[in-house]
Amino acid sequence: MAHALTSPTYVQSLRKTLHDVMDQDPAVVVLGEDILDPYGGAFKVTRGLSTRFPDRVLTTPICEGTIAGASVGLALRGMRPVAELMFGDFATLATDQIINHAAKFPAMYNGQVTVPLVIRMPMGGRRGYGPTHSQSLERLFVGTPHIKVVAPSHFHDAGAMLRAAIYDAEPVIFVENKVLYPQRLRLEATDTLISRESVGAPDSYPTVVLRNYAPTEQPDVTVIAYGGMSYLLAPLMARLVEEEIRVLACMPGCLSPLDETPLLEAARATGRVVVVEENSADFGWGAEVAARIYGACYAQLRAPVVRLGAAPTVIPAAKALEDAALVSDESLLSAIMEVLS
Amino acid sequence: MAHALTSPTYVQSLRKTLHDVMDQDPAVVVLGEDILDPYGGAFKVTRGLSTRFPDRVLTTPICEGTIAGASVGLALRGMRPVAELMFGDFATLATDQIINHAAKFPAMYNGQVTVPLVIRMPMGGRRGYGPTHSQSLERLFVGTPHIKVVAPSHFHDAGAMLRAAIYDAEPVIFVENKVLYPQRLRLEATDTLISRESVGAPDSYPTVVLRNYAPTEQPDVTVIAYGGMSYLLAPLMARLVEEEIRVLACMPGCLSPLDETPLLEAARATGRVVVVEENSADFGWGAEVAARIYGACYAQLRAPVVRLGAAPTVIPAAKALEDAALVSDESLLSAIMEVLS
Amino acid sequence: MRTDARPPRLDRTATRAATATAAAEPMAERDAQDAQDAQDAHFYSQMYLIRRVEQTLLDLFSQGKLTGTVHTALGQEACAVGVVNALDRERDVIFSSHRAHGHFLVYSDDVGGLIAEVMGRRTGVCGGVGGTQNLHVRNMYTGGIQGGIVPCAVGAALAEKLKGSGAIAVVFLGDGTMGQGAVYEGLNVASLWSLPVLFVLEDNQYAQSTPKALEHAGDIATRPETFAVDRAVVDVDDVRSVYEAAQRAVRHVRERSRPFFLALNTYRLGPHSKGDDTRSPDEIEAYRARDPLPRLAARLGDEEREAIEGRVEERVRQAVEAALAAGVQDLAEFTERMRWHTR
Amino acid sequence: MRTDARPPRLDRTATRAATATAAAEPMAERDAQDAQDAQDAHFYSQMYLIRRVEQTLLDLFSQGKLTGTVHTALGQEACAVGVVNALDRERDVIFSSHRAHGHFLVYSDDVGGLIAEVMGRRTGVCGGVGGTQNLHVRNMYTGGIQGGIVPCAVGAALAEKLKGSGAIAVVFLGDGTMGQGAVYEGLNVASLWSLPVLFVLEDNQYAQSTPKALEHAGDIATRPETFAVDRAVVDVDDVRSVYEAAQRAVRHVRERSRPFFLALNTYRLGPHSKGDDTRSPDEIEAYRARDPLPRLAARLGDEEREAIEGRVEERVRQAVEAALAAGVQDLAEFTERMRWHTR
Ligand SMILES: Cc1ncc(C[n+]2csc(CCOP(=O)(O)OP(=O)(O)O)c2C)c(N)n1
Ligand SMILES: Cc1ncc(C[n+]2csc(CCOP(=O)(O)OP(=O)(O)O)c2C)c(N)n1
Ligand SMILES: [Mg+2]
Ligand SMILES: [Mg+2]
Repeated sequence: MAHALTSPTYVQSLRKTLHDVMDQDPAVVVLGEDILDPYGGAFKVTRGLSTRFPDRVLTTPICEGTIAGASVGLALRGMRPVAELMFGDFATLATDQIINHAAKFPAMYNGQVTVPLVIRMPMGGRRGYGPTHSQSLERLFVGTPHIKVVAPSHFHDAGAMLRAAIYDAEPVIFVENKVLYPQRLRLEATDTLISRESVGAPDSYPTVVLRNYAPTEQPDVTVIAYGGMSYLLAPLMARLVEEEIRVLACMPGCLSPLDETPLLEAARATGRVVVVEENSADFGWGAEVAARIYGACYAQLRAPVVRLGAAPTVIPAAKALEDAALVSDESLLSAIMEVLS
Repeated sequence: MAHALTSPTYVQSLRKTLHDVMDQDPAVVVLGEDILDPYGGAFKVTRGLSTRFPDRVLTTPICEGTIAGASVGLALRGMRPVAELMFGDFATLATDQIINHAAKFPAMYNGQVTVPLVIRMPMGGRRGYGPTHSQSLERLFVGTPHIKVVAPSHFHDAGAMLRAAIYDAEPVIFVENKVLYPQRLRLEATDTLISRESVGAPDSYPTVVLRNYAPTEQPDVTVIAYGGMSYLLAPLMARLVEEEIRVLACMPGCLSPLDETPLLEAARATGRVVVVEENSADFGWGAEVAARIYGACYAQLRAPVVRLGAAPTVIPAAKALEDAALVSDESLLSAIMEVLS
Repeated sequence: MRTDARPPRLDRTATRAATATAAAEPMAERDAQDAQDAQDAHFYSQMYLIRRVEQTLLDLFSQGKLTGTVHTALGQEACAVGVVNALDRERDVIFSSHRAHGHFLVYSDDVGGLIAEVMGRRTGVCGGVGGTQNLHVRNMYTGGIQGGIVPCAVGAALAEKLKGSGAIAVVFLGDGTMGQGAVYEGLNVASLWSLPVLFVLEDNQYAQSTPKALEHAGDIATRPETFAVDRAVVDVDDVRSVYEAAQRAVRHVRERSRPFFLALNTYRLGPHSKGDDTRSPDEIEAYRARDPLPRLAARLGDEEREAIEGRVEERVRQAVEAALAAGVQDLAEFTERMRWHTR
Repeated sequence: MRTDARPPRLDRTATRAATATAAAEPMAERDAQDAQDAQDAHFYSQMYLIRRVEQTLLDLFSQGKLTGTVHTALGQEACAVGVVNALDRERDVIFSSHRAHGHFLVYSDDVGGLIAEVMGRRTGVCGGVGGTQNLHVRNMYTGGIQGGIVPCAVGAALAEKLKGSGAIAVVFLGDGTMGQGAVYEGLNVASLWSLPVLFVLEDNQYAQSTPKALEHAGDIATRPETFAVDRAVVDVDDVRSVYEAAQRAVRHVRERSRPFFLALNTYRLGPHSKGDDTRSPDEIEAYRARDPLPRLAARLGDEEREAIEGRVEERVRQAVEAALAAGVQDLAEFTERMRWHTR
């Protein structure tokens, strides 16, 4: 716990990676709206960069399509662009460049080029920003061949994942959840209440496995989640220690393409699975996860998979309405209880 | 069968609806690229309209974002716009207007407005048009609250569905599959080999159920599909009569929001389900369908659901490569065999 | 922004007294002066209302009584007042974006509905769902995606043209928003199809933290020309000049059924949203000296001005009180309301 | 399109003979004439190659030996030849879209790779995956989304500038594509950031079936000005004038590291793609009379011209033969190749 207090926050971790890679690698270019110092970006991830690397930090006009498209051109020509969309909601304006350009060039040119770009997208609600500044639109990109969609939770080494994304040969959509920015990363193997294990290459997009019980004990329920859901999951798991509900949580760092192995293992360990995401659940990421778990763990499941997400409507601006529309610790707890019953 | 020969083709059926509604309703406006006579649109769906209704048929500059956005404005102000994107692949340029405008206005204004627009999108491959003119991008929109995604097969009354879409209070993404345009609609209750049943309101987006066996017989396998998949499914089902493989096929007219009832019923009837879509299957429409079937028909399933889609890459231009990348009757047959084994 | 500060006018009571003694003054001139005075008073009440509502919103935000975000247009009130008063509010259609409280207030005068909306109350004009960036009342629509409302306005203008309503569509844009391609697609289509769209650029020289020089090459006010859209540029020192230019612009749009582009040079005296201001204090102070609100105030008599201000303060106070007392809508209530949209 | 047809030049052999006797003619002048003649011959061989390759592709399409689609630039060859020859092909970067065979051929001279690609063969430059609309070789990239390549070109120019390579990026656009907002975002950013981007507009007066008058308000060639991008307009009657204008444009871009917009007034003599032509035959015939290809041919001696044509015919014949003989790539082979992209 003492350790956790000295560990960097999510935003600090991301920022440090940007500083480090820009320092080490002249191919890295950072671009986006309002990213120059002293402002340093809407969520301050880019703070300090423009002062140190004025030539390679470009504040752009308001033109998300061109931010993405210029990144494609930079990447095609040997640079490693890291673009920021101020809000992930504006990904809709970059969809053509991402799907019809970044994801297409390498394959349609028969593997002769790479487009190693990163587009960072702050997603998620709980800040009262209303229907067009609170969405989790990663669903637009998951499943698109030849791009990766990556989303660190605050149990992930967010900065290390960003570095991996920057050095990925494929285009990477890098999903940051706004509520995580001020959170301290929790990378210790054990905390007072929760133990953490990282599965998969640490210099890539590992899956984080969390347990609120001793290694000798058997878990009761598996929760599969990603990104900002760690914000709800961690306190809930701590709280459930008292209730003696043993939760095995599994959070992949890479949403798509999805390495299902650790998820299936976690599902098999309990036979009771909740899949939760911030977005509304219909046709969401969790549909694929649920379908794969059902397909592979058919015999071992002891209850239907419970899928949880936001109410299928807009994310309202009013705080109480927003809270009611989004997944809460209460609705997550209910889902856990449902799958346990 | 004789009947089928006189029934209209898919494109004729759509075109007739446009003519009829424009004739009957001065609120209907048609807009899109290259839609004026004598050209009449890239796939000729709009042919004849501009001659009859010159004021309400607008050929647009090449600006898909504005085609969609102007439709939103038209719809907000009491018109019923029917927009055409020349290729559904260009939906990426209209994503912002669809997701952040059309789908948001009614709800974010607390239900005080409606945006009754239709955006028609010719999707699908098999024409050798290559990676950026052959996709099935409806995945971008399924699951988005407050819009409908609708896709007639050639066993649907395509024109009636278009009329329903035009008079829907919600924005409708209307997915047409290019290979279906020249196909004759097959709306008869029985054909030589296949019987057809329409489930749900006929003036809406019914689910079509096809059987290649007599009503007294029990089906062996359920195939769930939509839109252009009918192009493969129909001949395959006819062919399987000989093999005595009894296929119960279920094709919803509305992909999202999804009325699962008829799908679950069909799944329960056999316990063996193939879900097939033209797009690559990961995180596709079929993931949601599979997850729901697993969740609801858990006890009745006799084999894992088999999901089938395109190879997870671009759709190549070369015909043989394209054929290999897309679902074929052979791969569909293999999937059926797999679920039967 | 014009730098020529005209000599302050005499206070209105004094002027009145002076003209009252001038028996030779022709009737028409006196009527005109009266009308001008009445207009000043009316505009001042609107500008002061916007100013006080927005200051109050910022206060409420600091006090934690309002969450999320709020973008105010302190210093830009004359844009809203000058343009919206030039419209036919019975039929014209307005689109605006994140900084739209002023446009909303002049259009609807619904102080309570606005404050409650920004505070997330059920009594807000959108029941708290839309919030500050997503307002709707009658023919007015705002949305938080920069540039996204431009094609919507083009479509709305087409609808009005097809219906033969005689209405025009107005779309308010910021200088930063001129970075979006949608604006140019919209200018082209509006001009090509001869649609009655009035583009109003509120050029406050900044997009969030970014000065115009880092947003644009060339002069943004000239951009409409190449799309064959006529234009005018006005320095927003005096609401009167904005109003007069807007009247001419509206007439152009309505009578010719052609787009027009009205560029307003203005300045935002407050922060972009909630205190995130990186501009130089000197620069801000220099512009504060040219704030159109006190300039207009100086044309009113003290008594009249104080009466207006008192009424406005009271309206704002009551609106806040009512909003604080109002509840928040239930999610179930909201989703139930949305259900009729679905068949 | 310029209408002044200059008097046909004497055939080249005759000219040579005449000048050889003129002993007083200064050396430099004769050298210049020789260089000009050599250039004519070179350009003719390229233009004729494009023409014949594209006619052949249309033939193959009619014969069913080629499926999908194919967009030819019959009549527009001088644009490709004039512009691409003005580039530094070692380092400059080219983006183009659906009508790019000509740009590709002048850039790469890879007739076999192009024909095989359009025919979907494994020996195609993209192994048959990309096809006619999606070509790539060295520093050249084409894509079928109208307007989508503009921001890519802007980013590529930024990359070259940051690398200090001295390269420029060229992006070919059609008149119809000027409807896309991405073009204006790109003009703004390229100008704002002083990037070496040469925008080349091939204004053939139509977008698919739609005449320019239904695509655009105002004069599209003036649009760059408002983004502080310099420009030039050239009528494409003679490849020489295109080449010279392109040389000036390239120099401007490279030396100043500034964008430039070169508008080429041209005409497409063939269909948009596969025979879908709704333009008036009279109009087409009128433009056929001004086809730059025969105009250039007329400057060559018959013998030289025939020699060039013979060589081109032979190259095309061999390329088609090779493509017909080549197999189609396996999907497994392709997906295997893509695997290294994934870690
Ligand atoms: C598409 C999009 N991109 C970015 C933003 C974030 N954003 C909100 S306001 C703003 C600045 C807008 O500047 P301007 O158009 O000049 O209007 P002003 O704020 O000055 O009134 C930005 C970047 C947004 N809301 N939408
Ligand atoms: C985004 C997008 N919209 C529409 C199309 C379909 N399309 C292909 S070429 C073309 C016309 C392009 O016209 P222009 O830019 O003038 O080029 P030209 O064909 O005349 O060479 C259209 C509409 C496309 N490929 N991409
Ligand atoms: Mg501004
Ligand atoms: Mg053209």
